[in-house]
Amino acid sequence: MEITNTIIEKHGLKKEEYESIKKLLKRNPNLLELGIFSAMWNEHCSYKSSRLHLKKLPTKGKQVIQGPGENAGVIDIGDDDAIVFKIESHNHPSYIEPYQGAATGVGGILRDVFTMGARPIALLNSIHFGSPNHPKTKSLLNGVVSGIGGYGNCIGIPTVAGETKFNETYNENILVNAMAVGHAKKNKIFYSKAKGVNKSVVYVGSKTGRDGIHGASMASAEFDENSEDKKPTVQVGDPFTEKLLLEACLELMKDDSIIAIQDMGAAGLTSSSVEMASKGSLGIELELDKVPCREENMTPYEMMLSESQERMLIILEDGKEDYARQIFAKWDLDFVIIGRTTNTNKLTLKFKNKIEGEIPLEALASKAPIYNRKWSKKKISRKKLDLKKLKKIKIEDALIKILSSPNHSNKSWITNQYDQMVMCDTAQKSGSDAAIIRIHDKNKAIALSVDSSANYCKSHPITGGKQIVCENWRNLISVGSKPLAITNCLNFGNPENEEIMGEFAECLEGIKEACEFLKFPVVSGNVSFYNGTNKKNIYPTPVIGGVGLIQNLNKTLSHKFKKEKSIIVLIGKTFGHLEQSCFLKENYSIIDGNPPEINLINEKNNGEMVLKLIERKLVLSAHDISNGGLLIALSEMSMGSNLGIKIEKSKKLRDLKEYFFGEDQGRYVLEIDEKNLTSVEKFLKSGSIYYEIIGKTQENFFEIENEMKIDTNVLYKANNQWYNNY
Amino acid sequence: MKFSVTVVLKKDVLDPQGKVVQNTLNNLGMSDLKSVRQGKFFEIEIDEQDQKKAEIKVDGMCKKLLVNLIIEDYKINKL
Amino acid sequence: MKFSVTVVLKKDVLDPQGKVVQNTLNNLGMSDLKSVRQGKFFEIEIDEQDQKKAEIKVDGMCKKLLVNLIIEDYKINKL
Amino acid sequence: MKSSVIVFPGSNCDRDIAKALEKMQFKNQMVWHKETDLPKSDLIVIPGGFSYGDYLRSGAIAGKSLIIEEVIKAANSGCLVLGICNGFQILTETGLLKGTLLRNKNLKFINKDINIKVINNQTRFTSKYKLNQILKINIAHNEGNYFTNSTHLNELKNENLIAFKYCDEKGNINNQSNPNGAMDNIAGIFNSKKNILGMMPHPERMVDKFISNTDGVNLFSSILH
Ligand SMILES: Nc1ncnc2c1ncn2[C@@H]1O[C@H](COP(=O)(O)OP(=O)(O)O)[C@@H](O)[C@H]1O
Ligand SMILES: [Mg+2]
Repeated sequence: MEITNTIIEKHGLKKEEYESIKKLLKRNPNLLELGIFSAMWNEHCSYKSSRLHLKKLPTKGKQVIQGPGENAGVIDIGDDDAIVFKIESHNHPSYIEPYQGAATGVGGILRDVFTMGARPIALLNSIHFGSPNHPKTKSLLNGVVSGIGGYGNCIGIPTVAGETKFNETYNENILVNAMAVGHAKKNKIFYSKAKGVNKSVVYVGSKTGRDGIHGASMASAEFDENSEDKKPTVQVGDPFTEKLLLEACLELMKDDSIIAIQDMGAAGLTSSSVEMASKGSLGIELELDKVPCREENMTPYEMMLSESQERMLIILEDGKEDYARQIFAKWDLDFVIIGRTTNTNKLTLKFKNKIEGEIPLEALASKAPIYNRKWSKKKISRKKLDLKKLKKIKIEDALIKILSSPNHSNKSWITNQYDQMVMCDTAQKSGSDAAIIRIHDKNKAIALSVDSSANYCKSHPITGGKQIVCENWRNLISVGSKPLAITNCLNFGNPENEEIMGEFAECLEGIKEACEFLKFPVVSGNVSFYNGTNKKNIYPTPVIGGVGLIQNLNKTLSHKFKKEKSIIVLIGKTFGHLEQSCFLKENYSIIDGNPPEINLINEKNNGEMVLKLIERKLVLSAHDISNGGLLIALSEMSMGSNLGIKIEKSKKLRDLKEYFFGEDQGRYVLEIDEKNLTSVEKFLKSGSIYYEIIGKTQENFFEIENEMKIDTNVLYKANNQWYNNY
Repeated sequence: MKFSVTVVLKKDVLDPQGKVVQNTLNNLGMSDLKSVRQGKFFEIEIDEQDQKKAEIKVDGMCKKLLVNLIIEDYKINKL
Repeated sequence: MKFSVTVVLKKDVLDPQGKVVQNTLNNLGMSDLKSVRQGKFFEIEIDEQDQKKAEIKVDGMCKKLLVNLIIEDYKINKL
Repeated sequence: MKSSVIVFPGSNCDRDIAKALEKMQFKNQMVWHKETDLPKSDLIVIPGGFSYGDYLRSGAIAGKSLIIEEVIKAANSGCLVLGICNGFQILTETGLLKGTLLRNKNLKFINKDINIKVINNQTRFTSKYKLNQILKINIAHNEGNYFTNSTHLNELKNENLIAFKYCDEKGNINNQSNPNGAMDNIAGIFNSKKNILGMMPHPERMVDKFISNTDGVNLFSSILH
């Protein structure tokens, strides 16, 4: 078959890229080879637009066992325990078929974690939808939520935290990011680097079908009117088979039969075989006749590019084949030796005793294109918004308005569809600052949270980038954990557009600064570009997934008020920053100005102090202040109990709305038992921490002196209606 | 007027349910079995005497709700 | 030989799925709808040339696995 | 006391129940579904999860497995059998318990802590509870909507074979306190000899104060005594 321009274009390759392929091969590729190049060289697999920027992220630390570059990141949590985690996007498939797209997103990220020898112990997700009024939003929301639940519930891993946001910018391009967290023994981590020549390359798991062919290229292109045509590539998830694959892999991993293991994710058999061999500086030869196929007459092209789910590639030690085969037979899974490692540094594909394709591995991996794309700095407006002319609004009304808005409403309509308790180690579920998952059979735990702030990142990418890292850090601190490391999923528009590339570069700069300062390294992540339709790009939406460590389960906290008459302390300074706030957005539909500034020094000092107080058991409940400001944080501490607060209005309050709804960063609210107040104040003063005592908890009423007094039930009701009426 | 709607997964789409059912039947000793695909079935009764119009209505229901056109095919039959 | 099997809940068994589907369709404005019942559909291919024998085999599959006779009725059709 | 937990492909609460049993001092073994004999046990537990993906009907395929024949034999000879969630569904598929579990009335998976009331505490599974005691227990299922025919429903009532009913915090048994549409708010039932209990709520999730509460403990201690 002649390779025409149309074929090249259909494979998502640029003319220049095709020219380099010919140079690297020193000949024209055949169709199979072209397909393989297209899979390996697309944005999703090659990171060609992002690689130069990602390199700048801090990835080291004494807690880091494995940083970016493997299936998932690995960190040390003491004893012989390690935590393996990563986040990944499944945006385009979820827009096309929300249930299956979201489900296979969860399945994919789970495989990344258990390939490394970890038993998955928690799932998280960050999902972004268009405006609730957009005709597609409701069914997308329903589909995505049941898809996430459908997969996680069936395989039996608790879905414990996440975030759900609505914003017009996602009308035509929703975001579905899934994060998986696993637990492994430190000395039993499995990697994807092949070692040794003439070792068996084994295919395990489900059979290969025609599904998802070119899924990775789809993830690397914008949507247009013709995206509907791409529908046949939809993959169906099979969580039952994944459960079997998980158990079989973990069983085989008890012994040391495995040299290297790699899941077949994006670009399936192609990327898994290429990655394993190229990391090991070896070659690999596959006999495609042996690939277990679901359909008749599948071609080598289809086999190499299929993205059928629930499959793995394993390189086995000599003589372990029968032992391994028995394990997979026990779990009713396919197990076939489909090839061998070689010393040729080539990917060699045989079919019916003929070599159908042969490509030097470096052409697919190290010599894949890298682009230093043009980017432009964001123009930041220096003008302050004039808020004086805004129509007056009562504090109480503004509060209720925010609490009952889609973005702030209680998410239990969603989280009740997820099994949060299976595995019996969930000490704190979603709905709190961070989920807490106990390390099985131990008294220690990890805290988990995912965060993003698209509006902040759009208006000021550097600050936005810093802010999401800091917010994640605060969430982990608030439950009493020491933040250890993060994973990140970078959802952006078209990188060929200078402005978008600028948003990417600057957000990353912000993430980098914050991570460096807080010693909060990045150990894994994923980049999703081309989120947009017909030149309308989404707001930059990096998502941070963080992990913290809790040494002693006795010392964790929730954010709910615990008793009446305790003292409420506000940590951190309130300047009253209202630009880009929920207050302006929900009450005046103003989304404008700059986000609040991040002061990393305060952030660090305040956080470390709060953690110290929690560890000394001086705090009854703690909550970080984020979107919506102080009053929202206080309501969240109150809702669901009959405990409210009485805030004493201090004379210092210039402007109530700025004080109560300003989104200044680095702040926390602490509930302190009266008897501990002196020691708490002593600590705060010794650390030069700015704080204010703002009031006391009380029964039944949520009150600001001389301003508002409402029943705590009113807050609860306002917060719990939206989803149920949607 | 009564109709039946049968909904099946498109040909190349993975059918995890059918696969498990097939394996189980094989294990139960039904060796002649070649393949099983599982789908959905609806029995729909509507208040419309004109068969053409009724069919159009049922078709609308399929497209709007009953069938996921991205992965499924369907057939309508008058009962 | 290919057969279809349709499985529906017995008349006196509550059909939560059918009910929800019906409500949803009504809410979507399909007012003529009188009733919806949801069931399952199987497409079964077996290696047996004799239709009688084949049907007996398929019937066996239904009784042994595919159908819960306590709450479901079924029908076999040759395709 | 000796217990056996049956593990099917797709079971996912097997480890949780094993842990709870061990905590309560049972001598527990895991039994793989392909095994053909069952170790001698006083209690057999069929755990929650999605056996075979629940792809046909929940519990249907597990109900046809080899080991189930042994479970039926043991049950008929008086051994205690506890089916939780998917285990309950499997027991109805085998006929050891009558009735069936349909889709939740809202057609959604439901995971939350709900309240149930102890309806019969004169059994080997519930003797440590007080009659009408209200427990807070976690549920997690797609198909928990118990359904049975009217003859059997009468039998359940007349012979006091209902173990638990869904209720609210105050003990009211009504539509509002029914999470999944189950007939008569039924959350768990016994067979007529009361040596088999099937229930949708997960008592094994309620044995550890760090994780939830300890309302499930008395179920296991009832069995022990
Ligand atoms: N934003 C990021 N930050 C840090 N590391 C990243 C980022 N994006 C991707 N990586 C790393 O690059 C490697 C390749 O990622 P990816 O192609 O998504 O993995 P997979 O093949 O498992 O899907 C992974 O080790 C991943 O952790
Ligand atoms: Mg991977």
